[in-house]
Amino acid sequence: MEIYDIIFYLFAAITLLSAFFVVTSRNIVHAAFYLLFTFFGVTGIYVLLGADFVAIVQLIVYVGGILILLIFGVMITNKITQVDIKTGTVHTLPAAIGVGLFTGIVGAVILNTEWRIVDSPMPVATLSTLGEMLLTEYVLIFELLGILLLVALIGAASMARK
Amino acid sequence: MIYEWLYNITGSSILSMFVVSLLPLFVFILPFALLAVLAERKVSAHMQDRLGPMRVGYHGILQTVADIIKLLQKEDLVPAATDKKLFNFAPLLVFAGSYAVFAAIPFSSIFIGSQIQLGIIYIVAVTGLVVAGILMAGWASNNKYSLLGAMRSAAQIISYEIPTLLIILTIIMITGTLSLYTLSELQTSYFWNWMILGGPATGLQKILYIPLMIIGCLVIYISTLAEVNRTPFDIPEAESELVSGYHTEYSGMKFAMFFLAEYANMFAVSAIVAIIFFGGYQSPFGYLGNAIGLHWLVPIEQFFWFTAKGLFFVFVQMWLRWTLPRFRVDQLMAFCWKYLIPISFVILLLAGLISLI
Amino acid sequence: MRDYFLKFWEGLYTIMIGMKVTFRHLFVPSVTIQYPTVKPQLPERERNRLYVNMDDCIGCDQCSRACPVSCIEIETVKSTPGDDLGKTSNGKKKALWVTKFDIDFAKCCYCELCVPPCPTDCIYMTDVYEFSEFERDSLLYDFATLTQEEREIKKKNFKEFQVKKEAEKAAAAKKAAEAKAAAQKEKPNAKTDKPTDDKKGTD
Amino acid sequence: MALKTEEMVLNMGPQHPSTHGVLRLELQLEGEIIKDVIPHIGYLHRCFEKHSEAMTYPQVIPYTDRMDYLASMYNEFGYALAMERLMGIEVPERVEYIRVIMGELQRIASHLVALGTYGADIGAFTPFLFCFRDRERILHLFEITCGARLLYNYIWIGGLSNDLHPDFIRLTKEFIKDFKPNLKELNDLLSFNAIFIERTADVGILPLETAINYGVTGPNLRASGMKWDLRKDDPYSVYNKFDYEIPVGSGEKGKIGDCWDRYFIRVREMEESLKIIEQAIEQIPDGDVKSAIPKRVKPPEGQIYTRVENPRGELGYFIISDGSLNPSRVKVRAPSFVTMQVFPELCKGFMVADVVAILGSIDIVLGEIDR
Repeated sequence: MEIYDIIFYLFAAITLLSAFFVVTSRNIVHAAFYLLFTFFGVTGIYVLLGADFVAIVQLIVYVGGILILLIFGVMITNKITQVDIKTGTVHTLPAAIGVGLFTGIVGAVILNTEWRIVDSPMPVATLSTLGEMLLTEYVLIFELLGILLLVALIGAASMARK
Repeated sequence: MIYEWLYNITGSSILSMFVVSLLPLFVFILPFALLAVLAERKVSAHMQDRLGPMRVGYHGILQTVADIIKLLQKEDLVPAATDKKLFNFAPLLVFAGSYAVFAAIPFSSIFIGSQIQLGIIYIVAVTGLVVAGILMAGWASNNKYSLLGAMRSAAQIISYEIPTLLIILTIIMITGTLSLYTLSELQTSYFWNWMILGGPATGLQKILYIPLMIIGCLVIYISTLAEVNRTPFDIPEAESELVSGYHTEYSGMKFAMFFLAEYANMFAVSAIVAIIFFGGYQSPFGYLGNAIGLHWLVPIEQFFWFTAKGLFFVFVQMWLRWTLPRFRVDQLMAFCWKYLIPISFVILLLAGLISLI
Repeated sequence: MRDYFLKFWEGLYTIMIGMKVTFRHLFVPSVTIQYPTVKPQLPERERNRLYVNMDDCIGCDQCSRACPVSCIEIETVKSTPGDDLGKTSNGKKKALWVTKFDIDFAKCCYCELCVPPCPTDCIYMTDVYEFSEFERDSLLYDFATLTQEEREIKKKNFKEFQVKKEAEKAAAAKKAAEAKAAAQKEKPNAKTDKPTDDKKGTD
Repeated sequence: MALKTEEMVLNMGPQHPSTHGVLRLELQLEGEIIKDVIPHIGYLHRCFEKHSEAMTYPQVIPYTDRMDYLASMYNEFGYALAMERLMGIEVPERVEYIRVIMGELQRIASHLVALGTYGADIGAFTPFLFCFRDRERILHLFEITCGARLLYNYIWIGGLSNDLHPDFIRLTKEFIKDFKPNLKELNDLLSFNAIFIERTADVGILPLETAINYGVTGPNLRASGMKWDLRKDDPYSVYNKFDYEIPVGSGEKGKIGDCWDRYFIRVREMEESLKIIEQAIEQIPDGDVKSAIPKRVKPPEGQIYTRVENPRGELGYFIISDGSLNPSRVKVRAPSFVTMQVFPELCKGFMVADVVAILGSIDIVLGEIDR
């Protein structure tokens, strides 16, 4: 067992456990904070997979941006922490069947696929390749996304001004 | 660097990684915090015609040690109406966030926690953890002042990240690297190679860069100042309005954690400014070790220069703190959005144009 | 646009000026002193803890009456003819034994109103300012020089003297009454002597 | 698109670092915007007025000290003046000069506290200590003269408790010499700092009409643009013998009557006070300061209202005498109390941080509000 394995399992455990708590936690602020650890665990896994840029973007966008916004929203809204999240009617049976089926299918696919294991070295820096690809092969998509974001920004600004 | 060296000695990757990860804490953060707290009090005292702490040790040198012993002895007080889980966890998160920054800071050419390629962006990213910790602390305290402080703090840190990132982007564009180590190596030898004086560029380009870099340096210094909640941007803990913001309810060792994090952050942002604009660990006038042939002396010299630069910027932070009044929360935001962001955009644009020359 | 840059420049400029001021003060010698080890030189008119020079006190109660917070409590006993109380330094003859002279410094407001009325200048303010106590009772200072027994004795003496005097008085009155009665036997008078048993000075 | 928001009630004080004492403010907020402020006062109530009825006239003086504890000299001044008018006492000229010197020194000391704590409220801590350093010199002058630093009991009915200390004139001259550059330094450090101006200009504007309607007096009224100073308009003591000006708010950095005007009017008043002191020191005659002190203060039956220009505004004493040794009624018109009324008006529409700035700028002393 290498140290990387230990760290990988550690991150995986953090991700799974905190995700579990996000779902089960009754207190919505707690759930939001558990989400932080889920994101964090995912970041760790990205790092271990050699996707350092994606990991950092995950950290900046999800932890630094989206999550903070989420917590902000939750906190500012008064009396949200005591909301009873459980709905009135409980559909345990259909849910169990649905989840069971889904798990079965996914499990079967995972087990029955012939995974190709390629022994490639871990990429040292993904950034320059990523940058080059964004500005050559995927430049159209990149530009379109940029315009989309700009439109969203302008929309938000004009809404906030009203 | 250090990691490889330790790995060669011990032969155990786990052990050496463990040691490397704890190294900045014991080699740097704790001694620095001890010194900086004392320095803060002494600097403020002398600026105000006072003497500051004078009792413990010669001229109060051991005052911080005494303070820490006091904080350790204090009862760990958790107010009844708090959200205990989050209340206890928040200081850890804040400290973890500011500690993680040190992983990527090159103290000298051989003393780098991790030679991560995305150094600068990584530092910006992990500060996000600090924001989450502050929000957690503010919310868990169940105190309106704490909550207001936490909100202000989060809003402030997020807004001021934009000009910081834009200036960093400019530097990335010019130098083509995200690694702090490479950035430091680029500005080698003499002070005219520092980024503030145009970096390693030559000719007309260099001359054109200089004004941009000076303004950029100013912008990034101001916005990092805001990110660590120092005066004139200390509205999250503004003691005359919000008592002390998000850590109002904390006492004892948990309060010390916030305090440690604050001082660690102070140094971290100063270090970023030093690395980006002032050559990082590079000496301004060549190395004594190279001159007299003792090459092992160079890393030590580098460490000295790096801490000296960092501490100078920390001193400027203190100096500003004891000189200026604080902004109001809306003015703070207006300052960021109306001044810093447009200016940094213009710098980004101009730097891009100049780099085409 | 011009205003925009002007404002920015003004901000930077005034900040620089402020920084210059604080930087200069880094090298200005400190104005504070290290209090318990270095003590300030107090002026001679300093108004702090009261002191009563009991040798001069004549027990006139002037200071107590001048006090706006009633922190001075004085109790006196008249001297008997045999007692020699001596004289005050400005030549006044003392006539009262001061059996109680309490000043409650927890109440005292250090206004110095008690000092000017004193006819013998025996109460005055000193420059002692460090007399904090852990218990409030310890701030009650008793300046009377007599010991507890002496006080009892003085009180007893006065009482005895009073009784004796009264007896003498009564005897004299009786004599006078008898003489009167003898003089006006034919006309019996309803006049009776009022018993004079109010104990002055002991309340 | 107006979002529906809930109002938040924030309790500020009585234990809050910048309510200048034990004032409790109930802030009704919409976000950080103030909808309304309800000041709750009375935490420092000591029954001064009722208490005075059980005191003899001279015994009231130490109690007046404790009203506005930052301007004790002026409180005594006003009381002594009222009693002298009631009893028809003519005080020696020297006494009047000393009273004016002391009063103006006290004005400077009081303004220094106001400005220093104002800086601290805004977040600049260094000016606070610089101001206190200079105030300390004034307190030392008081201490050598009467023995106390804060609660003097110096100005008595008909005279003074002590004559000036032999060193007083010399030390005062030295103080004035040292204080002028310090005042300039304060201006450099705080008054003209861009951030400070940003925080205070156009904040908490007090229109002249509102000020008059609420009965605001003193620097706060003058900052709103009215040249009203009892030293000139209803002269008492020997104030008419000096040459000085009454500074008026000009709206230099924002609108007339904003926080910056109220702040800066105090800086300028200190300069004027220095002028008065300089002149008074030159002109001071010799004489006995105790000659007119009555042995027994027993005013004739009657009543009097006397007002003086305290550092905070019009300080009035209304005294009813029934001919006995104790006053039948002492009523004080406390400037801070009156100013406090206008405070909620000033705050509406500003932010939480501005409450601190506005409260500091009207310079109230809770000891005087509650009495």
